[in-house]
Formats: sequence, structure tokens, C-alpha cells
Amino acid sequence: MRPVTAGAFRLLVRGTASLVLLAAGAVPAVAKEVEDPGFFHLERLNILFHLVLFAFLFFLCIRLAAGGRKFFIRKIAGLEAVEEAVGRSTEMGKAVLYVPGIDDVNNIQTIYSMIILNHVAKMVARYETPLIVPICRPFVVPLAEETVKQAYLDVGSPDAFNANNIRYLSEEQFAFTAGVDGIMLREKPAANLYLGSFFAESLILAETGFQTGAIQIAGTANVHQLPFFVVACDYTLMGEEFFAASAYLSEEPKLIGTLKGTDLMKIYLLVLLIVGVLLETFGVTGLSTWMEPR
Amino acid sequence: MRREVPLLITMIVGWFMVLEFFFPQAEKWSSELQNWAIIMTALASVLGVANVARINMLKVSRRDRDWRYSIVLLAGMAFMVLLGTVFPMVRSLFHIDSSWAIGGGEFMGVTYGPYRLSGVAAGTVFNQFYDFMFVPMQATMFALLAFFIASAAYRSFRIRSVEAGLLAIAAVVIMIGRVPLGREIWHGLPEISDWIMSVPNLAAKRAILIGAALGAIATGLKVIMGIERNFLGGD
Amino acid sequence: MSHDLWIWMAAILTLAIMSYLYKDNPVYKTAEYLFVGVASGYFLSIYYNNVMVPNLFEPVGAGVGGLFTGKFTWDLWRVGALILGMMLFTRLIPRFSWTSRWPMGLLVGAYSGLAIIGFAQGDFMSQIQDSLIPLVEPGTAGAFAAAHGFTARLIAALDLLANGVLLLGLLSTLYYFFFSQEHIGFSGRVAKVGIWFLMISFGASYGFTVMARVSLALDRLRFLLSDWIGLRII
Amino acid sequence: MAGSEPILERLEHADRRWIFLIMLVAITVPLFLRVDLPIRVSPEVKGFYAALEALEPGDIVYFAADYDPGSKPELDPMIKAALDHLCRKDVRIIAATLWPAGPPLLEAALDSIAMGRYHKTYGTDFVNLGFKEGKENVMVQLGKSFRAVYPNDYYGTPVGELPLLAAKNAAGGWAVDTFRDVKLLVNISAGYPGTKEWVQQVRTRYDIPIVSGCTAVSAPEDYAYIRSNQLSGLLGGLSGAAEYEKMIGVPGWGTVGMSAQSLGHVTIVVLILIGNVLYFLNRRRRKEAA
Repeated sequence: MRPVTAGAFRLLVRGTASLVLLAAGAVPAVAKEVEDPGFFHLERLNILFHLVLFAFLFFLCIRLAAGGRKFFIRKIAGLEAVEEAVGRSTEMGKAVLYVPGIDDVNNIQTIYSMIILNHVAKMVARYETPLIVPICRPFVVPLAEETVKQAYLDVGSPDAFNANNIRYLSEEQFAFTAGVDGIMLREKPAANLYLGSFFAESLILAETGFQTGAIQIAGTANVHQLPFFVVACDYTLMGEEFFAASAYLSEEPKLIGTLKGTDLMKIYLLVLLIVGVLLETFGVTGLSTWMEPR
Repeated sequence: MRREVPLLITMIVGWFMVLEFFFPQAEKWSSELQNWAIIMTALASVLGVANVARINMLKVSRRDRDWRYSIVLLAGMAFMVLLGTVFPMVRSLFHIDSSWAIGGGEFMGVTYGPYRLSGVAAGTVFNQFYDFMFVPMQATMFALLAFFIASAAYRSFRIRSVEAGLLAIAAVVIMIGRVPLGREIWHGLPEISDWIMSVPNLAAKRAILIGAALGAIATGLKVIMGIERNFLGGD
Repeated sequence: MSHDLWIWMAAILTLAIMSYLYKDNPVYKTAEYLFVGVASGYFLSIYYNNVMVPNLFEPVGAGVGGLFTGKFTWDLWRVGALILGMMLFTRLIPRFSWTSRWPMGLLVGAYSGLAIIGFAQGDFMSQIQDSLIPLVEPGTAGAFAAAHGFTARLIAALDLLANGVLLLGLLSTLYYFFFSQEHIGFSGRVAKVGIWFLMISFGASYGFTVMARVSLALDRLRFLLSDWIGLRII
Repeated sequence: MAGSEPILERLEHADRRWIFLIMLVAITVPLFLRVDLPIRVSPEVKGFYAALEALEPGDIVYFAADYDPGSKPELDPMIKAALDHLCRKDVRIIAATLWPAGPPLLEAALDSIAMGRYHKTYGTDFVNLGFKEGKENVMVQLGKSFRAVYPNDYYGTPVGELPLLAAKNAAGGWAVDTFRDVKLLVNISAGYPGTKEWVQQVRTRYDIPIVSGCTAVSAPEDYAYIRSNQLSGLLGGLSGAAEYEKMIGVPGWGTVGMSAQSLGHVTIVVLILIGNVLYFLNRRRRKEAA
């Protein structure tokens, strides 16, 4: 890992240097030359600049995080809601249902969901509350099993782990949905957590869970499904929040650093937007002309 | 060999894709890489189909739960592959030019065919099965969602907070304002729904787009710099 | 009733899938498995005819054929793609499955690289650049002053406010997804405004999704009522 | 036990099959009663129309129909209307799809409109390149060479044998081979890959205007691209199709479906309202009882 990163950084430095050189002799907006594109698309310098800036920011943060720097990340209300829901469930002595989405392991959301699953498993392990994890993809089964088992081991109650509660239902979307609905109706879990990549089944799951009176918390980066979760769940982790929650829990430098780097970029954006809007309002259009991708 | 080579391939290919955007000279190389990626993506999809076949054959041989359904699945698959892949393959390998066809008769007042047996274009048996099996089934699966959305609207769309209230109001204005009926109710409604779409909706969607773009760029950069290796799996 | 056997087949399958609405049952399951089978077979055939043959087999054939006639062509490169592609299938053989990582590496690299550029220019730069707008769109103030009647004035007012509202929504929503500051006091209020904008946009998505689903159901009903049963509908 | 629950409580938790039945009736009935309500055209549909209207006879359009049967009811009316408009303008069409389940649908639409209604010649006036896997890779590569991605058309004919694509320019190169030779990209999109990816990969990179007709599900997000002029026009869902049909004066399924569509929407709104009224009544009753 180290040499690669170092190499990347050297490349970055060199990239930045050539950028400065190019900028020094930059001409504004060359006309689109089709026949001879030349050596470098000067008109795309604005894009390159932002790419390099962003890459610099978040690699720096990853470095710092790996070096042991503690970054501040605000409390994420959705995570507190998860803890509350699991707490209520254990008090009532009822099961917790955790659906890690219906996508395969190659979807990053499934991986992030495992981080939260680990957290939830640790909470329930202490109280010996059953944790039911229905799964839609065969490849996710070993991953979920490992995650839950490890969590039980970490809190010192490996015997409480029950492999039968990691349930592979079906790879077909609606067959899986019917299966989860069945679990909700039969076993009446007191907390339903839907965290991962969901599609059209989101509203069916949330509806059944609502009818059984469970506390429901959802989280997904599939923006098109958020409306259906928002209206039927008690709390919803929306888009980036879902990733941030996982990064927060994982304490992994790679994830924390990326989150922090993105935040720094957002500060830059907020400033850029405010300055840009003021300029535009007073009729200065230079910045927006330069920003235009070509 | 097991991790280093694939990582190196990923990085080289990834960098070419990025650099060609800025440096026109890189296009020649990235072009051939894209052609390879096209083939690789198709083969990966073929692999997915092969996997479905494998899993279901296993299910049948082990007499797993629902194995009888798997036979239906395999039969449907074999039939389509025979018409769409095996026949064309045989014809091109042995240079058979005659067009094999069936049908061409009348039954119950409807003329059927003749349908060509090999190939996928209109007028083949393959295409008929696509039109009258694949199309209705897939379309119906999506049509079911209209009913689920109705039931969810009634049984779980609860306006329990200001936020849910805003969502509900926007949804209602859009649902009514977008269809001709909206204008009959109040002629300002379509304009209001247009405004919601292109101002507040756009503001939030734009913020989400920008956030998602930053996330995607970060992930991409981590991959092509070799920091992100999850895709290589364990071992 | 239709006399066409094809229509009958489609209608029966449509009803079989619809039976899921009553409950999950064997008829639905049979249709579902049949669908997956037919779809898989269909996909394989389309990949073969539309991609494998023209983009792989024919160039490889031409390239290798050229060897025998002493002509080296660019097509010969595709042999590499063929070999790399075959390595993908070692996935099915556990002992050699690691070799499938080579082609996977190529795929991941290609899509990651393209995604970086796509998101940087298509979403990030364009959306930021388009948000650098004056607080009040020139001309809207005049239009507002000239508008008569309640509805016209209301709409002119909305147009007048459009840029301001857009910017307020954009900044507050961006801020909602900012994780380096606690959402309390003023910053909490800004984040709250962001949530409101998010909720309005989810409302818009909800409305549009309803539209999509209803259209799909309508089309199936039209098929059953008109094409199959033969009723006169619109 | 269930019998002892008050009626309002039972209504709130009604079996969802009753709701399914209500929905079924609500969208079936208007199919028999045709009520033609005047259709109002929204600005983004006007943009779509204007972009196609601005084309000159002989111009070439790349028609990317990225969809499958799952969204056929929404998108087929758009495809047919757009093809009608293009054929009427005597524009030459290069059609293709990036969705594996798309080519037969595209073929049927071309057959019925370009060949059936306008008697255009295959190969000269329009071609169907069929399906290609590769998503964004295909998009970017098409900007460099059509024939590198599509050596053959959907029927297996080498593209060099199709007059539309075989033409040479003055310099001896291919006259029609990249997005440079194309005036407009018309995209009909049902998801990924689709409008978002065309905008990301092709719009700026090759400087080609794009108009899109997409499913209602993805339309709200695409509004961001309209404002930033990355899309010149947008048809969103069946109502977008109906509005466009009105603009070109060829009413199709989009138009006739609108009354049933309206009632479907009203039904959902009413269901949301009733559900909430019951919920709050029951909640108050439970609180009073406690």
C-alpha cells in the first residue's frame, strides 16, 4: 500500500507543477479544434484543476487519518435512532430485523451496510436479543455471517450467535420480499432496519413493517427509493448520510479521510457559490465563464 | 500475480480513461482498451447467465426446495438459447444459407408465420417468444407496483411531521398538476407544479447530484490509485 | 375474445404474474421462473449475435486468418481480449478463480476512469457552474410589476423568487450533508431548511413515481381488456 | 379478537387486497369512458419539440433507445412520436440501444413508423445498429468511431454495406462515423445506462446537444440537466409523451391514456388522505382510552 500511495503523491505533485506551468501560459477558451487536438485540452483546465484540488484534499485527509489524527464528525441522528430502536427491542425482548439491501457484494452499499450490521450485532449480543438478517444474494451470506459472528465474539458472547438467523431467502426480488414480509408477520420483530441498496421492494417492506407496529429505520443511497422510506419509517438515513454513518462507525482512515476530504471540498464549494453569485448579481460573469465545462 | 497484476491492470486502464480526456494523444490507446472493455462487459454478462444455469442445475440435481420450478427455468432458457444462439452458430459454422422456417398456416382465423427458426430479428420464432412471453411478463411485474404503491399510500404514508407534510403537499401538487385534470381544478396548478419541479426540487436534486459526484469521483480516484482494493475480494 | 394463440399465451402469463397480488402462489412462481429462464436465454442470444460475433469472433477470425496470408492487422489485438475474456470464466472453477481478477481489473479500471470524468464534467462542474446565477433573474421584477390578476401575480412572484429560492435550497441542502459541524443553533436551522427542500424534492419524486407505475398498470389492463377479451375501450 | 376492534381501527389496517381492488376499479373504469381534457404543454416538452423542429432535411440524428419491456408502456409512445417527427422532417436516423432487452422493441417501432407510416428505406434513411454491451465505454467510443463499436447492424450486415454509413467525405474518410457528423442525440431512457450517462460522457466531451425522453421515475433528477442546458428538452413519463403528441399533432396512447391516468393519481391522493384521517382519529381515540 505504501509505495503505491507515495507514487500517487509524487504524481500529484508533478501534476500540480505542470498545471501551474500550463496556467502561466494559458489562453482563455480556445476554439474547438477538431483536426489537430494538440497535446493538451487547455479548455479543460478548469476540470483538471478541480479534480486535482479534490484529490489533494482527500488524500491529505486519508494520510492524516492514517497517521492517527482524530477528526471531528458530527453526531448522526440516524445512528442514535438505530441505537434507540435496538434498545427498545431488547427491552421488549423481541427480535431485531436487519435487511442489508438486495444488491450483491459488488455494490458498495452492501459493504457499508455490513459495517452498521456489525455495530447492531454488538448491541444485541449484550442482551441476547435475536438478530434476524434476511439475505437476497448468496455471496452476501458468508459476509453477513462473518460480520455478525465477529461482533458476538468481540463483545464476549460467541455462544449467542445463531447461524439460523442469517437467512438466505431467494435471489428473486419479489420472492425475497414475500419472505421478509412473512418474517415480519410471523415473528413480529420490534425494530426493522433497512440499510443498503433497495429498489421497488422498499415500499412493500416499509408498509408491512409499519402495519406490524415496529420501529423502522431505513438508510440507502438509492435516492429514488427515499420518498417511500421517509413516509413510512421513523428515521431515514438519506444518501450521503448513510455513507457517513458507516464511515463514522468503521473508524477506518480510508473512509474517514474521504468523508473529511469531501467536507473540505464542500467548504470550498460554499465559498465559491457565494462569491460567484455575488459576482453574477453585480454583472461580473468571468468566473462562471471560466467554470463552464467544455 | 494474484493481486498485483490485476491491480496494475486496473490502474493503467483507469488512468488511460482519465488522461484521454485531457490529452488527445492518449485516445488511440484508450480506444482499444474501451473496445476490450465492451467485450469484457458482455462476457461478464454471459458469465452471469451461465451462473444462473449452474445454480439451477445444481438445485435440480440436489432436489433442493423448489427444484421443480428450476426445471421450468432451464427449459425456457434452453429453448431460447437453441433458437437464438445454437442455430445461428451452426448456420455460420457450416455456411448454411437456406432459411429454416416453420408455420405459415392458418388456425382459428389467424395466420401464423412463416417464422424463421434461427436468429433473433423480427419474423423469427425467437422474436415471437420475446414479444408474447418476455414482454408481457416483465411489463406485468412492473405493473404490480401500481397496486403496491396504492396500498402503501393508504396503509403507511403517514404525515407525522412537518417534513412528511411538505413531502405530501409536493407529491399531491405534482400528481394532480401533471395530468390534464389539474388544469380543470385550477388553471394555476400546472404552473405551480412546473415551478416546484424546476426550483425547489431542482435545488435539492442538484445538491444530491453534487454530493454523489464527489463520492463517485473519490471512489474512482481511490480505485485507480490502488488504495481501494475491495473489488479484488479476499485471499 | 382473441383468436390468436400468441395473445392467449401472453394473457395467461400476464394473469399468472398478477396472481401475486392475491398471494405468492405456485402459478406465479412458475411464471416467474419461466420468465427468468426465457430472459436468460434471450440475453445470451443477444450477447452472442450483437456483441460476441461482430466485436470478438469476426475480428479474431480476421486477425488470425491474416496470419496465414502473411498480413498482420490491428484486429490481431483482439486475440488478447479473447484470452482475457476466457479468464473471466475461471470464476466457475474455484482453483483458478483468481485469474478472473485480471479481466475484472480491466473492467473496474475502465468504469472507474470513465466515472471520474463523467461525474467531474457532467455533474460536478456543470451543476456548480449553472448555480453561479444572479440572485434575481433580470426581467422578472418587471414582469411581476406588469402582472394582473391573482394567478398571474402569484406565478410572476414565484418567477421573481426562483433564483433566490434555488440558491437557498442548494446551499442549505449542501450544508445538511456537511458532517464537520454539529447541527445546533444557526447551523441547525440551516440544516433544517435543507431537509425541507429535500422533502419537497422527494414529494416530486413520489408524484412522478406514481405516474410511472399507473401508466404501466394501465397498459397491461388495456392489453387484457382490448387485445385479449376484445372489449371496445378508448 | 379482530371482531372486537372498532371499525375505524379495522379500516386503517384493512387487508391490502381491498386496496388493490379499489385501484383496479379506479383505473379500469375510465378506460371505457373517454373524457378528453385539454392537454397543456410544459416548457421542457416544448424544448424537446423545438430541438427536433430545428433539424434540416438530410441531417443525421443518433437515436439511442435505452429501454426494455418493463418501461415500454411509458416510453413506446415517446419513441413513436419522436420517430414520426423525425421522419416527417426527412431526417436520417441512426438507431441503437444499450439495453439488451431493447432491440426488438426498437425494431418494431422503426418498422411501424419509419417503414410503415413514412415508407423510408432501410440503410439509406435509417439504420438499426441494435444492441451493444459496454455502457459508458460504448458511449465514449461512439464519439471516436461508430464502426469500431458497431461493425455490423442489428441484422448482421456490415455497416460498410449500408449507404447511410458507407458514405465517404471529400478527404476520403468516412462521412458519418462520429458524433461530429450527427446533429442531435435523441435519447429514450429507462434508467442505467441512459440519460444521465449520455450527459456525463458525451454532452460536453463531444459537444453534441441531447434531448431526452425518460421514465417518470428518473425525470425529477433530470430537471437539473435541463436548467444547465445539458439537455435541450425532456419528456417525463406518459404525461410528457401526451404533451409531445399534442405538439406534433399525432395523438397516440399517451393522449388517450391521460383520463385513466388522471383518475389513478386522484385515487392515490384520496388513499393518502383517508389513510391519514383514520390514523389520526384512531390515535386520538387510543390516547383518550389510555
